[in-house]
Amino acid sequence: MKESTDRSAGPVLAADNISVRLGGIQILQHLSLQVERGERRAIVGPNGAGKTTMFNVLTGVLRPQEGHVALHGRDVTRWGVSRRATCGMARTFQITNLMHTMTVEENVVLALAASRPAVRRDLFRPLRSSSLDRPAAELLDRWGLGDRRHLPVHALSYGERRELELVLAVAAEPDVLLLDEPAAGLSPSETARVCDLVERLPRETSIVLIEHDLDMALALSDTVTVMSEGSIRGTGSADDPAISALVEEVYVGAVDQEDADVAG
Amino acid sequence: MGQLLAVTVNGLAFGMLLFILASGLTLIFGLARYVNLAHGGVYLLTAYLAIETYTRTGSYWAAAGMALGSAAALGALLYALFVRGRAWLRANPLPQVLLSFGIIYVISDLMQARYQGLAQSLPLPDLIAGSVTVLGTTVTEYRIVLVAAGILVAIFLWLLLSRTSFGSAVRAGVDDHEMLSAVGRNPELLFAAVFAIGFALIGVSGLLGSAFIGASPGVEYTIILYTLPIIVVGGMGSLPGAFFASILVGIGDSIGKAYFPEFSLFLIFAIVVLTLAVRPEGLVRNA
Amino acid sequence: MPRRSLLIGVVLAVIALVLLRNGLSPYSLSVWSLALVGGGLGMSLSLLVTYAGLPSLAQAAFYGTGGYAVGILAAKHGQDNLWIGLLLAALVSGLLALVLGLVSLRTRGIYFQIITLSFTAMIWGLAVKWRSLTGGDDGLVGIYPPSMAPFNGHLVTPQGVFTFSAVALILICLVVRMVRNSAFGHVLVGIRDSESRMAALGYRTTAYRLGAFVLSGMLAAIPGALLTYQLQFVSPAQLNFVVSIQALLMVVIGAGTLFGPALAGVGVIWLQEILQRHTDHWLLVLGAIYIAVAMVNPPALVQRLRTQWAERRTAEPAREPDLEVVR
Amino acid sequence: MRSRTWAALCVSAAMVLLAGCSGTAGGGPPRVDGKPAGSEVTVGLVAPSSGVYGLYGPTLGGMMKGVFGRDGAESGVTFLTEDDAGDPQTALTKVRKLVQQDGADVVVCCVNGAATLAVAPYLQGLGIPQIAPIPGPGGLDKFSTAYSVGFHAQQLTKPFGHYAATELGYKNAVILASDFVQGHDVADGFKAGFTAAGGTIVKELYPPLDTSDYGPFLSQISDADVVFSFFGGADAVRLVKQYDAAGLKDKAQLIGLGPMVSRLVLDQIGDAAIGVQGVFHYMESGMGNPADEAFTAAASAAAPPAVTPNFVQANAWTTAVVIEQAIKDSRASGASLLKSIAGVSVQAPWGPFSFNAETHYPVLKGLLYEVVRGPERLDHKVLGSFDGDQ
Repeated sequence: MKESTDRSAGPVLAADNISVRLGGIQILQHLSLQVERGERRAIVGPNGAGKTTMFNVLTGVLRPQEGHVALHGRDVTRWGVSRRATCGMARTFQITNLMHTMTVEENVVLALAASRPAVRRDLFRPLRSSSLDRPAAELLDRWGLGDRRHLPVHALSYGERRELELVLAVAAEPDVLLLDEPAAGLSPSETARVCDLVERLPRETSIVLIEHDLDMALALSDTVTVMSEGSIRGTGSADDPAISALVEEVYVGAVDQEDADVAG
Repeated sequence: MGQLLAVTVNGLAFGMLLFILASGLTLIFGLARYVNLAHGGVYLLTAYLAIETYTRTGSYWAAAGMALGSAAALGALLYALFVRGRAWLRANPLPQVLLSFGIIYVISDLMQARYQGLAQSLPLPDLIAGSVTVLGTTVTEYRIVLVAAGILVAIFLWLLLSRTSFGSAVRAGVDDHEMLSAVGRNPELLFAAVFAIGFALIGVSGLLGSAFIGASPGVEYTIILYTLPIIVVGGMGSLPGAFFASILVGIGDSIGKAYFPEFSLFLIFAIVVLTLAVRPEGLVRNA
Repeated sequence: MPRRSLLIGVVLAVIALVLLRNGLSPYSLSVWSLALVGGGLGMSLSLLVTYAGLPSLAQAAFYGTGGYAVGILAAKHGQDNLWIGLLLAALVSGLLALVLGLVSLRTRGIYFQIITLSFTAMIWGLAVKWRSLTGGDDGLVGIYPPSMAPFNGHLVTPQGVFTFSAVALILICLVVRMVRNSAFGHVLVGIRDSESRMAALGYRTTAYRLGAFVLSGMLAAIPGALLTYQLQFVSPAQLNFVVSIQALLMVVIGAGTLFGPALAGVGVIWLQEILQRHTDHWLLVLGAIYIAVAMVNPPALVQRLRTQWAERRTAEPAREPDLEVVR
Repeated sequence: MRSRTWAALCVSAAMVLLAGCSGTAGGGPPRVDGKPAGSEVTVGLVAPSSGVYGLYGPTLGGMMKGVFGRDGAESGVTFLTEDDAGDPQTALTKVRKLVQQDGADVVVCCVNGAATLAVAPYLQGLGIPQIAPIPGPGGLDKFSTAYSVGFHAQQLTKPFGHYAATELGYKNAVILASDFVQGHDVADGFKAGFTAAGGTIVKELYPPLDTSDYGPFLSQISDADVVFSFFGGADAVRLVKQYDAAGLKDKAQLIGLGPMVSRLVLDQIGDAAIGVQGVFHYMESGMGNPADEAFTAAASAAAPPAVTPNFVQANAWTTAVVIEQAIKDSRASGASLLKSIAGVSVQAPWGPFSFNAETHYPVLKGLLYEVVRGPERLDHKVLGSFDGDQ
């Protein structure tokens, strides 16, 4: 089962004094961020604000030059992606990233098997007869993909693939789910469907999402962190006027600032 | 001390010959993500042709023209016949290896038919046939020619890539393969030119090598053995990497042979493993 | 590969085996035995290339090491039991695969391929240099037909060698099928399709690829050992990196199907034999075949057929899927 | 659980099949004595006509076909050739084809030492005589059916070591040989003879096969009056040229075993070879005896002029003559072909030829010669001769 981690009251995911320098450019300067249990956090900011880099530090793809990342209070800075996943962290990818030659059901079975070492290391028993067929079918039915079960992934529509991404991420019942621009490249109706899916995630799962689409970000999250030029400018609840002013200043302000230069 | 200097210069000369060979490979890989393992076969072809042209015409220039011309033509032909229009071949290791070895087998068979497996080597002009003593050690003049040739090719490539518009298009292509057409250049022509130049560089090494390593059946595989470490150590598609790696492998091999011949083959591969452990993508990473 | 058609397949194979065994002359039986061993080499590599997505060119190193393991045991230590020989060959090659895998699996794609090719050349160099152990480039003589201990007699008659090689190939095919269908196999294919997603799910992907590399190395040792017993001789030629390229040809002709590489392996060995009989320029024709196979790229062809076939099977026409190539 | 039972079923089926394939014959080499030469005799040659040794197949095949095909040759002899590409596995397959499908009575094989040793146990099992045509590996005496027209290195290099220390008066020698089994055979033989006769070995250098740059080795040659070496083909061309270019010719006399300065490579080495000495059983510039003249006439018809006549052709010619004579003797006396081969005695281009009964190698004399500038091309001049070991 998952590595034993205490479910104490502390923040589920905490990043402390994170600094990242890539190719000589200082991308993140001393960022700190706490996500409580069940909290829905959105990280917004214009292009180049460092959102994706921060996302990669949290998920373990990138190791920061300074600072620490903690999961349930345990320092996981040096842990790789797979080890963090066994400790209750899950993520989706901006560009759909699925096992395209396998069927939808096989993808989900693999996701479920990830948290059951006995199954996934079994060299002799065929996967099909393992005990995971029923839970996989239930999960797919719950998320509306039940009828596409036996289709290979490459036969799914783009929207359906985005949904499968989400299903794979929640298969292991993670404590914290990181969403990488879930609405990227979706039509309004598909975006609505994904929002609805995120809404239906269990309440105790904390969510951190980075998103360009402000409306979607604000709709899905209860607290918002505004980033620009590699640092956090402020954090607050979605409907707090100070935050919306800050958001406007960071997004729109950037435009005025250029006009100012031109005029000046 | 003198002996160490001689061993180093010998190694440097051999390294430079390997660099000229590897530079052709690196150029093609950089742009087209195509590993041309058939370079051993192309070396054999151009070495034999150079020797035959020289024995027929008696002029080194004709031999050079034949070596570079045939190699460039083969490169352009290979691109036109097998690589053009096949996007799936790009950076796809399986078919590339089969294609390369298919070409090697074809060339080996033709060379066996034409030269009956006789070992041949290009006689040196008297000017650079002897040896000269420098700082108390005897070094054959031809080795100095090789070192000079290697440096000349390095400078030529550096100028070509950094100073000419053709060079900028190539570098643009290396970074972003799709962006090429945005630069307004016809990518087909550019690729064909790069293949031709890459193969012509292998032709140069065939010409220079024919007086040093010579041409004999089996050399096409030995050449691959020596250039693999350079590709790995130097990093794929990076010319500076290939240059330093060639020096490292050339001198390493030479010192290995001089002081512990039993393990010389292992010294080269030990260098490979070391670089791998430290920097999996090779010494100078910019491709 | 549904169970029923597999059973029929195996039964047909056994019938064909019995017919060939009695019908053929000793000479063609010996070529068949070499071809069956070639099929085993192809199958062992297909586990890596088709299912784990690792374009390895180190198969000759394990194939040759298997041969040398039984050769040295027989010639230098008089150990001539077949089963112990095969077991030790698999263990030695497995160990070598572990070492090579630990170093080379840090890289991907073309890099990984070049590095595995370099290692094969290094192992070949070791066999040529270490004359006291391997007999150097003249190879090892004095390897007599092995005894089959629990069963009486020795593996010496052409019919016996042919039958054993055929059974060995069938067993290797079944092992590969079992691994492919097992949970471990599915994880491997998952990692081949998308390593970053499988890591995000919690799988230690490099460990799985190392497992596949070691397993494939052990599988390659069996045909390698059988070849040495058939020839009663082993030499560095069995470690030459050209054998790795030949194994890759078998896998690519096998086009990603389950038993394709076994059939392709038998075909390639017979092809070389027939070509040599009819023309002096057999190498030229072989080279042309390598080029043709590279251009046709059977795995992608079969992949496209499968997707079209899958589309016709499903009611709703899905969007045009992007062409997927075995990486 | 069905898969477990299914797997068990499959393994048991395999076991049943396995039981069917264990042969009765015990291990170890069964001893069979061959049969006499009948009215029809088939001679099979297995040699490489592609790959690293690609030069040898056509040369051997051409010469032997010439001997068996000439008018006045022994009747009823069919001659077949197979290409083994220098690979032991292919050589064994080709030998099996020749013996089982074409009914070969004598097999001439092979060029690559590994292939010669690979086919020996198989041919011994069937009692079919095997003749190795060119100088090759030692250890053929272990096989009752294997004989070699080509000497094995130590037969010449050991006595020459003694000859060099005594007759030629060399004191300090450097050994420089390709790092493969035959190279070490050559070196060990010379070292044994030379040290026994009071000479000292200053240094032993073993560059790997296919070394392209001998600089690192040549730069280690110092305070020695003779360098004894063994290289073949492209290695020989590179070594001699780089030895000359490094100006070592006046420092230490370079002496190589035959193939290093043979006609095959002499033309390619060019003037760099002048002054280099060779030790061999045959001098390619003519030995002045009737057999040599007959051979030279036959050879010039069969190969490119620049490399004719050469030792490979001489050995091929002798192999064919040995087989033909053995067939004549066997047909006359009724003894087995194997015994006739063992006891054959003919005139080879280098003098009288016969096998030594225990060692299965030829009885021969060693020649020392020097490369000189001849009238139209480079030639060999005899300096001295000595008795070869048995």
